[in-house]
Amino acid sequence: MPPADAPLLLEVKGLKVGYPVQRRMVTPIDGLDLTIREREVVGLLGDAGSGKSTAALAMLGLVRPPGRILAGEVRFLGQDLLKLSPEGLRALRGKDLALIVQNPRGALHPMLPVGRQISNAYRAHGAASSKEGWQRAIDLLRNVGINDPERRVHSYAHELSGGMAQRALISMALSSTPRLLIADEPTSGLDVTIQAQFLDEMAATVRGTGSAILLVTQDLGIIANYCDRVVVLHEGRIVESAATREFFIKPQHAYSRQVLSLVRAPATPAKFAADIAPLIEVRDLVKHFSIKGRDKKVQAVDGVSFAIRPGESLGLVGESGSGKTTVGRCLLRLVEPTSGDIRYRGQSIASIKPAELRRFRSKLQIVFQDPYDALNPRYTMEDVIREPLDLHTDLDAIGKRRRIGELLDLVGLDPKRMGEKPRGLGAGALQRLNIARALATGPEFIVLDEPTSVLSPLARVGFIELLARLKKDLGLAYLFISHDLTTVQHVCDRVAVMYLGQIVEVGTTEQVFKRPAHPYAQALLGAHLTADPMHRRVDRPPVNALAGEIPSPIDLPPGCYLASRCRHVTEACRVTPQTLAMHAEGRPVRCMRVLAGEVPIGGSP
Amino acid sequence: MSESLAVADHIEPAGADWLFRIGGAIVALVLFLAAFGPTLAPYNPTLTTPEVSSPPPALADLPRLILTAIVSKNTAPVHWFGTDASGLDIFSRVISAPRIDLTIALVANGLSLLLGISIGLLCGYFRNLGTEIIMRVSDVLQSFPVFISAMILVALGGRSIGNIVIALAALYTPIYIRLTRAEVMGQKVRGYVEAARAIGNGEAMIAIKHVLPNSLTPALIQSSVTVGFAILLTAGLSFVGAGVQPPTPEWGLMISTGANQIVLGEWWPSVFPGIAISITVFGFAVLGNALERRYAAG
Amino acid sequence: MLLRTILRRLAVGVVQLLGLTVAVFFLIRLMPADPVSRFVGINPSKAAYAQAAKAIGVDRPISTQLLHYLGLAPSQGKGLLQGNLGTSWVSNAPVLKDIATALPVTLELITMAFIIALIIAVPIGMLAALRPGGKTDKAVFVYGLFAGSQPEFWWALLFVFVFYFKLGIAPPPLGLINPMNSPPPPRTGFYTIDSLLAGDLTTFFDLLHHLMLPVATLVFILSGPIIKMVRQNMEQALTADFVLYARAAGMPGSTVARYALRAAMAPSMTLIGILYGFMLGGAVLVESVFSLPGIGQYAVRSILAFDYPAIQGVVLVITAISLVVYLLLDLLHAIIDPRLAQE
Amino acid sequence: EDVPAGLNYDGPAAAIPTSQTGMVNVMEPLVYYATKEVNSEGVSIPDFGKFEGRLAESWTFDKATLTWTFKLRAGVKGCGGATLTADDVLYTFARAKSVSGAAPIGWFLSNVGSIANFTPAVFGDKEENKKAKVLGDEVTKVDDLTVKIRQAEPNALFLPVLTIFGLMIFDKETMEKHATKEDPWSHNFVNNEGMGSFGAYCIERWTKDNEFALTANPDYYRGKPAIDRVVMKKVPQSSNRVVVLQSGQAQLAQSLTPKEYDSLRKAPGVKVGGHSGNQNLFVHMNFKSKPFDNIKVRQAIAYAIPYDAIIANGYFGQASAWAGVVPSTYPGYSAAAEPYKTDIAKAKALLAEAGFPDGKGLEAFADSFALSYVAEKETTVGPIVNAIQSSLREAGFPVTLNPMPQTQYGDRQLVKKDLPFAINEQEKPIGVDAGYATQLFFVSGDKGGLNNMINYSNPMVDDTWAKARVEPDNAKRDAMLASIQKQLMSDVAWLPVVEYKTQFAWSDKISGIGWHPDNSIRFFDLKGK
Ligand SMILES: Nc1ncnc2c1ncn2[C@@H]1O[C@H](COP(=O)(O)OP(=O)(O)OP(=O)(O)O)[C@@H](O)[C@H]1O
Ligand SMILES: Nc1ncnc2c1ncn2[C@@H]1O[C@H](COP(=O)(O)OP(=O)(O)OP(=O)(O)O)[C@@H](O)[C@H]1O
Ligand SMILES: [Mg+2]
Ligand SMILES: [Mg+2]
Repeated sequence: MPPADAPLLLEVKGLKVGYPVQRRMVTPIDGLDLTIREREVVGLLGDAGSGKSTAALAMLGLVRPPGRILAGEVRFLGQDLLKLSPEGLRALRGKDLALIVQNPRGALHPMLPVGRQISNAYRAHGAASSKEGWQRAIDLLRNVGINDPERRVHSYAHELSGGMAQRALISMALSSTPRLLIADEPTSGLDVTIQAQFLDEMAATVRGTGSAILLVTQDLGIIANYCDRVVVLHEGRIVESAATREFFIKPQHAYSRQVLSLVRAPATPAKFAADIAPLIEVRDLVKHFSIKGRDKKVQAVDGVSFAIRPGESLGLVGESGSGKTTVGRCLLRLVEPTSGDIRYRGQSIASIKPAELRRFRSKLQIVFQDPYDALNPRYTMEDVIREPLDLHTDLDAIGKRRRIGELLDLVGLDPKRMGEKPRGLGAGALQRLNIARALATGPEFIVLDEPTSVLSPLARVGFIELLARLKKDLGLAYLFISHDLTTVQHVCDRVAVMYLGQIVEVGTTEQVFKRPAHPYAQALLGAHLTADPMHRRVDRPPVNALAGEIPSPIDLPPGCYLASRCRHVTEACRVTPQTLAMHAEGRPVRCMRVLAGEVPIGGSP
Repeated sequence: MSESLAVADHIEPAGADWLFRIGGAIVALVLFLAAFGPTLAPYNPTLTTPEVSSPPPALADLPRLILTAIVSKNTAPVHWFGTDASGLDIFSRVISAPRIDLTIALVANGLSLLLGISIGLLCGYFRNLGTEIIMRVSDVLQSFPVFISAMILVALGGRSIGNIVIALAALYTPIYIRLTRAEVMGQKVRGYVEAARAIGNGEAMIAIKHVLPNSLTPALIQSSVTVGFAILLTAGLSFVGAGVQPPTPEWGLMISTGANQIVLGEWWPSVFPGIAISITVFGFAVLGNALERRYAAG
Repeated sequence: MLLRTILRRLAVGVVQLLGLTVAVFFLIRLMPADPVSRFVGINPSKAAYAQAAKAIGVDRPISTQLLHYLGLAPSQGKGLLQGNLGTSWVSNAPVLKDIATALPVTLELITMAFIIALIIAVPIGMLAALRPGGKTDKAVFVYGLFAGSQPEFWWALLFVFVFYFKLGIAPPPLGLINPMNSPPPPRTGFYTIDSLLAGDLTTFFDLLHHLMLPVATLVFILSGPIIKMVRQNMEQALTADFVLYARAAGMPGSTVARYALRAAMAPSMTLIGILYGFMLGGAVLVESVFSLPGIGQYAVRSILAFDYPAIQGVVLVITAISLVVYLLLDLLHAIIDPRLAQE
Repeated sequence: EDVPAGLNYDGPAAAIPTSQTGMVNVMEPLVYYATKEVNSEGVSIPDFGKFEGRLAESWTFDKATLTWTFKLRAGVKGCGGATLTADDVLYTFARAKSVSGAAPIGWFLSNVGSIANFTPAVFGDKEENKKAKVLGDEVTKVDDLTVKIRQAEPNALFLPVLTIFGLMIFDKETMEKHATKEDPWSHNFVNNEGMGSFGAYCIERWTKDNEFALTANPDYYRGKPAIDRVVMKKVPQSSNRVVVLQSGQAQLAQSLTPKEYDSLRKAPGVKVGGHSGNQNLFVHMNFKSKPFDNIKVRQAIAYAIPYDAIIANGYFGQASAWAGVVPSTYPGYSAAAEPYKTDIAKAKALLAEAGFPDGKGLEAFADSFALSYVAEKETTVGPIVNAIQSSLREAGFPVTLNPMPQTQYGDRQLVKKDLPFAINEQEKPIGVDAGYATQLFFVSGDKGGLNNMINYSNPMVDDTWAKARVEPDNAKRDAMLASIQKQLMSDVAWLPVVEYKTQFAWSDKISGIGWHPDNSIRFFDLKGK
């Protein structure tokens, strides 16, 4: 952390940015003041849509068209960017002031090789030949940890994974050693493992060059682990600015307090008697997708078994593409499993006939990731809830109406608004509506497929509380799919970790979070950014990190699926298929070395 | 993703869109004429008057003529747009034409919309060999040169309004199939479809109740543009002699009949109907565009 | 990969064309028109009628005719598969030869119109996109909508009335050259090229003079959709993240413009291809007003005369050219936009 | 369009005016009409009563054997360099009888002229048909310059048919040079390249359906033509033809609309003239279509036609009322005593008598009242049909207009003969004789009424014509023809409307325009100034 009297780098005063909408100006940024000192890492926290990106761009004197900067000044190294000539501004941008954005693939030109784009950025600030630029691009890509940069410079944006694209962007941003790097949610949309890798690399690189960072984010974990200071953006202005630790200990603004509430009150998991008959039992579930035009198959789910007791919530975590959603959809037979047995209260779901299956679905429900997408845009709230009632109950019109009112009330929506369409509602409200629909037929079990991932931090807090309440009041059981580990920690009684279609470890939430056994679980949880500013990740060397990216589920390795990325790999691992077996601690783990006690359990904080 | 949907809420409402209003006004006027044009026409649009090839009144005379027309009921009505070589009153024909042009355009469009949407839904929602074949056939149909195909159908099938309607419908159906199918394919992987399935709807039910209403927009937007182009095509067919029968009051036919007199300096028989087409089709294009911008976001 | 795509598209195209041929073949024969009457000439007797029906071969069963046309009945001579499109019943010349003389006229006309329309419309569209919602943008937008929805034949007539009849600047609407002059010696079939090859500048300028109004009409009509499309694509490109980012990275204005242009042009290719294909048959009305002996006119005359082989030939050739143009532009698109090459 | 250019002697295009223009300028007949006069508009008119020798220097007719003997002109040279002999004439008739072309025009004319053995037996593929196609002793060569032609019966049409393009003489030598085994009669040559003939002009260039250029035949037996080179070009759309003529790009234009001729009359440097020779307009009502079988209905229509408006607005005065069913210039024409006049009241009265007061009951015959006309002639006929429609509606007829393509019109009119109601302005009998017209149009179908498109059948007409056809005495023949025409008029077989002038427009730099029954200009007659 830089000294408090370090020279000022950036000073924003009374910034006001507007977008013309219907001949009116909406001003998401209205009177923003902000300072950043040299070498400082400042976190800009704010809810979705609060204007974080707008503010970040404005600090380079840019606005997304058709917006305009209406007032204020942005002093960078003493000169007001907004008064600078276009050429003067251009000379600063990309040289002293660099930017990384939320959607890295969108920021890369889709029709130019990344190498050419990096080279262009480099050559924009100094006379270099095209050949030098190209060479430099290769070096830069190597520096940000991209394997085989000679080949990668020829790739196009769509050929890169999100993580790689983000790295390419940062290599561009760092091509000229900027004084200030503005990173606008650089990791949203990336897996936790990749996110941690990326942030670590970014922090390390910037430390080496002595730049300051403005890190825009909605994620408290990121703030806690990487930032020196936090500024909170709310309703167009900075409402709070504090050193990170103070912020977590004593938030000032109401918004800050609300977002922090989740971190401050960990949930207490329920206890279950071991002999209760399971509500749902899955055995050796396999799902293969065939690929059009090729004879290979995607092995999305590869022998998954688990059980959920009534009233219990099981978390299913794992990197993107590990097959979590597919498991959830198989449970409701929204996709037909390739093989395996799924039992609901002992009755096999796999064998029910279609007509009966439809009725059966009133018992099992699902809530999807994107609440907006999951609602027919033409239906009002009332229509949405009425549909399952029409299908599964004999209520008369009045009865239905009453029930709709009750359900809305139950999920914390105002029944008076039942005539509204989804368009006008926020994501949090929509997700509540989705829950209400799922509850309409009185199910005992709900699959929640990343229900919080698109919610803003504030909405997320409320939604998690709702889930907990419903579970308690209605005795619901959940299969809670997520890669947001903080949320899982709060909602779930037990957690299953998935990797490439297989469950690698199952245990109580406490077990898995405190003492992850499987190397993959260790890495995953090691990458989890706990919102705890006392144990900052930047202050200690990361352990258990995974190398590389998740292999394709089409060409799976013959032995352990993790072999290519695991720190503990042996020759035997590469050839021996792994099985899920009971570990000495009383939970199943899929790793022969862990089972043999060769790899220590835990290893993460 | 969903929070930024707030942007979609800023789409301008119809009333505020000046283009929408212009387009709407033009289309409303044309619809009005389609309903009442022949009734309002001072002369029977298909019967000759004794005056042949008489030019429209000079601009300077207009005020006086308008006054006379209002004051005295007994004098013969003025030929506001002049008469053509047969002595037909051009004004009466121009305002009677929407009934023909619009009927052709609307019926053809309605037919193809109905067919196109049904087939599109079928082919988009249920993908199998049968529907694939339907798509290939529709591909072939769509690669036909439009105007020439229409000519073949009308010239060889006989010049009648019915045949024009069939020709246009045949040409436009594949467009709607394609649009609807693409939209259905996009919609059927949307979450709400899965959700509808999850709460126990049957496939046919989902297709009709959920997917169909949400897949109509592209076809409906297109249809406004298509109605305009159907009018153009009808007129074009008449122009080359493969359209409606004379002396049907139809704009293209009037232009075509008048075209011969242009080198003799008689511009009015073809200029007035031309202006009418020009404005009408523009109106539909504008309306279509406004609708597109209104609904493109959702 | 690319080659495979091309081959697959070509194969599909050939199948489509065959399907089309068969469809058109039956379609026109199912129509209630009677081509023989056109063929008999004056004072036909029943016998003479039968004679004529035999001469053009429509007395045979349809399936036999189809096999003959396709060239699957070797005893009957060459057919489609051997590259013979039959003989026109009206001109008595091979349809392929007729089309070979008519097609260059249309291609010349629409190519010239396309080039000019692009030269005019692309900068205008871009200019409009630079200031979305500005006065220029609104004007250009309305113009684009207007020009794209006009009866071209009527505008052609108006042009003739104004520029020929009233002002006398343009030549009379009588084809490509002064009707009493002879065309340049045919080498390529394209009059402009042939006249230049022959070093005949008088004819060349006469040609340009005659092409003035028809090309202007088409440019007017074409500029509508092109402007609309360029404007829209450019506006989209300019608000794209990568353009914003290029600016944030401090790239010079010229580079930023190149980024936007490249992104805007790629999707425009497809539409230009579709427009070009459409114009092949769609130029017929303009050809008709200016008496240009192009493929459209040939189609009209064949259709009105029930000249079946000619009708089939025209449909086949126009569709084939359209398919090739689509393919070429898709390829170009794929070269510019690597995302497509992947699919 | 209505004016494709071509020379396809054997093809369908032979029916097209410009093809005929090509043929009559490059080919030469055996005999032709003498010139009668030059009319006030500067157009020369043939004398239908007087024949003069062309390729034939003189001829005689033997009544007993019905044999004509033609003495051919010596030293006549064709474009190919060949000299005319009797073999050329034999070749011409043999070719006609072979009916090998697509349109058997030569055979048809010979048949109409009653040349022996030119019977319908030529059609068909049976052995006897094949024999019938070979030229026999009906046309024989006496010596190199003498030919005999025998008729099967006396028929006054013999000389008239010889003047028609379909029996003009080929140059056998040139023709046979282009013959092949599959195509012994050189149809390919004639249809696509040129012509072996002895006419005033030779083909220089010919782009089918577009234009042809002719150069004067220096060896032409009547002397080298005054104009060395003639280019005839198809200019679609009559208004464009006006333009080329006015701009001086062309010196002669034809097939303009009456309105255009009228406007050109005032134009500087342009002359317009013509002759009311054989073109006319009539209403066609099919006897097989109800209610046209009702004579009262036919008469009612006759009284409802706006004759004067048609002459004024349709023809700009260049037409006159027609009181017969045969061109009034033709030998044997007889005018009706009481031609029809516009009289709506009378029309209504007749309609009521027919059982349709105020047109009530006619709705049932909507199809019959679709007034057909040739769509391609819209510009010319449009104003006329519109006037007729309006006037007939006033009288109570539910008339609608029904333009149809030339082809379809021709098919329904002449082949299917099922056109109920039509306006016809294209039936000019090319054979210059009232009897020819009767034979063609009014004799019952089964008695040889080839173009009896209204399905008219009256035993009186059939019988009288059968007698008149072979009547050698001209006076008697004329009397019989007159009685036929009287009958036709009272039956309203055709409803004659007007005879209109065949017009041409030409630059004042040329003169010598002549009218001929085929309405084709003979370029040989033209003189430059
Ligand atoms: N082009 C635009 N036109 C109109 N309004 C816009 C536009 N872009 C953004 N806005 C509005 O400005 C506000 C701020 O947007 P901005 O993208 O800066 O927020 P954010 O905090 O970065 O959101 P997110 O968490 O989604 O990244 C939002 O309410 C948004 O609706
Ligand atoms: N319908 C399908 N057809 C083909 N492959 C599929 C299909 N659905 C899923 N897959 C593949 O199966 C694998 C598992 O997908 P799934 O969506 O279940 O993963 P996930 O763990 O839910 O990922 P995320 O965290 O991104 O939601 C992925 O590789 C995916 O590409
Ligand atoms: Mg943002
Ligand atoms: Mg998922």
